[in-house]
Amino acid sequence: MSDLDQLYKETILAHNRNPHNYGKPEAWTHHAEGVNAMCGDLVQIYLSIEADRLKSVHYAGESCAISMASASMMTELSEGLSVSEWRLRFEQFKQLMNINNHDCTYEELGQANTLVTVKKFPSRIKSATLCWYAVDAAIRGLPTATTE
Amino acid sequence: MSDLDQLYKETILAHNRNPHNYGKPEAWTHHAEGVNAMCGDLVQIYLSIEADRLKSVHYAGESCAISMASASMMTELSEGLSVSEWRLRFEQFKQLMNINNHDCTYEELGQANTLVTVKKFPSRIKSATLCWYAVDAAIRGLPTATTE
Amino acid sequence: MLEEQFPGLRTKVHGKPLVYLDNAATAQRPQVVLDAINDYYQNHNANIHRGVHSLSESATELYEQARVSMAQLINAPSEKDLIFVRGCTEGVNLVAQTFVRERVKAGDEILISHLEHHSNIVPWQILCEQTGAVLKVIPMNQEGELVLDDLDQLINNKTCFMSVVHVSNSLGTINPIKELVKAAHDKGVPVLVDGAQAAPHIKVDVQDLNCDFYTVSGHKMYGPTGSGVLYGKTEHLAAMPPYHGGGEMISKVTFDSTTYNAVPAKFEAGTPNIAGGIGLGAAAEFLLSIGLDRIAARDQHLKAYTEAALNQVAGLRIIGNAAKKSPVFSFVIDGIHAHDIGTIIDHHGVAIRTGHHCTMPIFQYFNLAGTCRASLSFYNTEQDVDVLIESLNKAIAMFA
Amino acid sequence: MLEEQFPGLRTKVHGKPLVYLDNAATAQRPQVVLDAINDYYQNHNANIHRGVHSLSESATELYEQARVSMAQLINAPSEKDLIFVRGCTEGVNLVAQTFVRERVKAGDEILISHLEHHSNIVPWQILCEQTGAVLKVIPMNQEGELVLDDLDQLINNKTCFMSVVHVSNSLGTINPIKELVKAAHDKGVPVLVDGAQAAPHIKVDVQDLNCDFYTVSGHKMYGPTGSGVLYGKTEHLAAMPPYHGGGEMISKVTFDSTTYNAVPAKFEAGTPNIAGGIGLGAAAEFLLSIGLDRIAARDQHLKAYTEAALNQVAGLRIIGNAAKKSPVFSFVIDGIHAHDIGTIIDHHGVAIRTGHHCTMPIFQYFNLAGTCRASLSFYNTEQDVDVLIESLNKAIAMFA
Ligand SMILES: Cc1ncc(COP(=O)(O)O)c(C=O)c1O
Ligand SMILES: Cc1ncc(COP(=O)(O)O)c(C=O)c1O
Repeated sequence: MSDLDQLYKETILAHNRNPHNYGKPEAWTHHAEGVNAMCGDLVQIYLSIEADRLKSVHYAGESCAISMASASMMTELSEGLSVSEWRLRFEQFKQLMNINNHDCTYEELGQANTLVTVKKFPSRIKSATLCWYAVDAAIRGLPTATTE
Repeated sequence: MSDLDQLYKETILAHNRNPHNYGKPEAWTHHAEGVNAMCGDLVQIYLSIEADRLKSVHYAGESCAISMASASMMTELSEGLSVSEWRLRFEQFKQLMNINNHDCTYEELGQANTLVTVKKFPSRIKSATLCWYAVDAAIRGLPTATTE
Repeated sequence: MLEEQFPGLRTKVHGKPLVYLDNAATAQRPQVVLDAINDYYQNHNANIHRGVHSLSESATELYEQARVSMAQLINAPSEKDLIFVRGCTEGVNLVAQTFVRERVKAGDEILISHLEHHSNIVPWQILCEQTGAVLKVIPMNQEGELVLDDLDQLINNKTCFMSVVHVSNSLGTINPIKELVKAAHDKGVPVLVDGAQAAPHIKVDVQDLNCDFYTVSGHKMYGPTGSGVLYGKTEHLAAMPPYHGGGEMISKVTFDSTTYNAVPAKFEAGTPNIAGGIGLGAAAEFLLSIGLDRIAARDQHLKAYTEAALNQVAGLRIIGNAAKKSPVFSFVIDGIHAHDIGTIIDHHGVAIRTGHHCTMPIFQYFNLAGTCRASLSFYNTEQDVDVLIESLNKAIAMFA
Repeated sequence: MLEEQFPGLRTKVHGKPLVYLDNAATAQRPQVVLDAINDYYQNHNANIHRGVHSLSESATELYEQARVSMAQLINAPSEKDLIFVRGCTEGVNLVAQTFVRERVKAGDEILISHLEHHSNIVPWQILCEQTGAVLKVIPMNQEGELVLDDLDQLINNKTCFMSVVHVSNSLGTINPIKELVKAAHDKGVPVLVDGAQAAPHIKVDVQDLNCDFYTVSGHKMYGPTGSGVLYGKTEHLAAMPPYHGGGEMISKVTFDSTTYNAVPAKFEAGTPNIAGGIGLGAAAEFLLSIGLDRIAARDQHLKAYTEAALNQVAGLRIIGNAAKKSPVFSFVIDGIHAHDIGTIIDHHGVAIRTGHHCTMPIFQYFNLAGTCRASLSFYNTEQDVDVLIESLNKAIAMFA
């Protein structure tokens, strides 16, 4: 498979076509916006946190396929986690996307591990991590996250 | 003679050693300062104008040999001229120093014609013309002249 | 062949020959520009305006000759009306912080247009915050053209200054600058024109436009990065306060008081980008030698060819269809985000830009996060356009 | 041999081999710097921070790698504390118009020294005029050293900011920056250091100096013209208002409000001098590879040799005899104006600078209109000094 085909693997394209937990929910407790100024990715994150647990995680906005797929996968694997469990996943995802770590994957990240191929496209790493940073900002009560 | 020897001809060196009309006079009717910011030449011009005639022309200041010699020659040939006669000399001197005029000289400029060699050193032309611009400024009642 | 003079075009990208369609971001430079830079560093390497030694004299001559060439390119009445700047951004900021800041009062209006690049928006927002002035905007329509119907109200007795773009970097729209300047002048309002995208495409004549200021980025007109000029009318430049303080812009300094130098030195504090200025002069000479008429003709040919080709692509929509436009195409494709298109076609050697192109308000108007933008130069070929189309079709197939 | 790496040194002047002793005005550049510039234009020619395409990515990487190299050169805690500027002049003006302008009130004092270059005087005079602040000056003595006896009064509760030169371009004096910074900080006064002449000669360690800001000109440290950096402490840069408005320094723009980007982008509006920045990185790597210790040792050797040689010339007087100085010699010769000396020795291939070297107040102190200045680099040789001395003697003979 060419690098390009790896980047736009079927899993990713499928999530992009049918994103999970997409759309602004009726109610939420936490919200943040994620902006990737350079390429124009913009992600809205809506969380319902109850008793320190992420009851629901939704996202909206217009983004590239990598960003959409990553957000779709992220919301799936985040739902139901406690905030501290989620933070651990975030750290693992950052490691997964760290250009200096070669091909490490984490069982807990499930399908999101397929995003490891993004590392071959350094300018796209921010597309994959944006939604995670936005959830982190929402949990902290910050209005926006950038991927800087 | 090398270009350099032509620039620092005996006439010029002599004027530099024994400048005529050098020093601040007791009295004057017009004064202006000439500044050549780049090289630090600074010339003070003192005129006594009576009935539209340059009765006396003095200069002071610290300048390079070209500037000193040019001022020394200029004061000599200016004294006694009417303002309009002086302006004519000024025009001639500007022509003499004009890099596009090849080797033209003007009888009326006398010894100052020796300064024609300065044209081979474009960065020094301003040294030669500074005192003339300062006299022009003094006549016009301006406090300073630059060679721009 | 003109394109052979551009060494940057011979690059390979992912093993494919580069198809460079990101000229509105920055152009490639012809060999003559690189030669001018190298010649300065190798044979005339000295500071300028400062030394009596020969090296410094010849460096100064080269630098000042570049000013003359740039004056000729934009038909300025004198090269002394040109200030060397880093680029358009510095040009706009300079005018905002000197000429305009001095004359603006709280409640005054600064008029820009909806087509502006951030560099002709943010400096005015900063100035408004500093002074209490108010930013006003000439609206645009669905074609990406300015709507001048209410110009008479927009330019009113509160209007202090107008700053407008000559050619839009996002949509290619060529604005009717002469008309805008006339309308502003009728009410006594001075005008700055952002010529970043005009200089590489159009014969710019600042005297004919009669604008008060005009600014140009060197790197977009085939010159070096970090170079550019700001043209200003003589009387404005003479009356304006200085911008940066430093060497060269003074004629006398004491701790008590300082006398400023004559224009343009007054605005050129410190050691400038000497190599950049000299290279810019070479770029101006290069453009003059080709002739802006020939470039404009080539532009129109490439524009027609590209427009027709893009319109053949399924699901592709061109944003911006001004009657007068330069060969710049913003477009979106159904179901594929611009960023993905950019990545995919880059793998086929095609360099375009994706995103908001530093003109977020334009895309807020169109309710888009961004577009793909293919911006062409005279050195681009029909074959370049064919490769673009092929690669777009591959992206579409991938997402189908 | 190091000097062989500098193509500019192979120039002939009036048929004579160039003896370049005007390094304090601008340095020659090593081939590696020219190669870095050409490599960018030939193989990575694109705008930075803006495109998804590969060319733009590799250009961005080169540019950001240069920031890392510069951070290493001056031992900044992070490359994000470095803002690319045109040179020291822009660095000083930027700090004056953002950090200081925001905090200064009428009656406050700005403290500089008598040894400053115009670029560290005039920006403060302009700021004083804008705000009603007052300029104060640390005095100097006959040796050209700062007199610190009254520092305790000079830094008082009105003092808002201090800006001092690290190494004097006219006299070579190396100032006790660490001590000055400590004295200022003891009274809560932030400090900017003008490092234009320090970077090419001295191991600069901004963390050890503990200064708040430090600025460097690329062209004086063997880098390209139009390049340089301003270092600032993280917390200052984060809190400061932006400087230029434009592209890249924003994260979101609407006509109603604009959000600024993170540091350093916040201060880097518009397309920067990309080739210049990349070349500057190469210059930093070059200096690091030689080692500043070796350069300092070479400096001291050349300084001793030159000083002894100049002292043999009849009627020559060196101005500035600081205990700690870099190899810069200002001098006058009885009965010959500096300008004449400059012209004459240029005919023997020797390039020095004459005049006030953009430090008029220093020469007002010495009651001189100007001096000759020979400023040496590590690539100069004893033979260069011998040619200087010979040519000076010829000038003296001519005027005898
Ligand atoms: C001590 C000092 N400070 C500041 C400057 C100004 O640097 P630039 O002209 O590169 O802006 C110079 C250069 O002449 C200098 O020598
Ligand atoms: C229309 C327009 N104006 C201004 C600018 C800013 O120019 P620079 O980045 O060279 O300062 C650009 C470049 O992106 C532009 O396209």
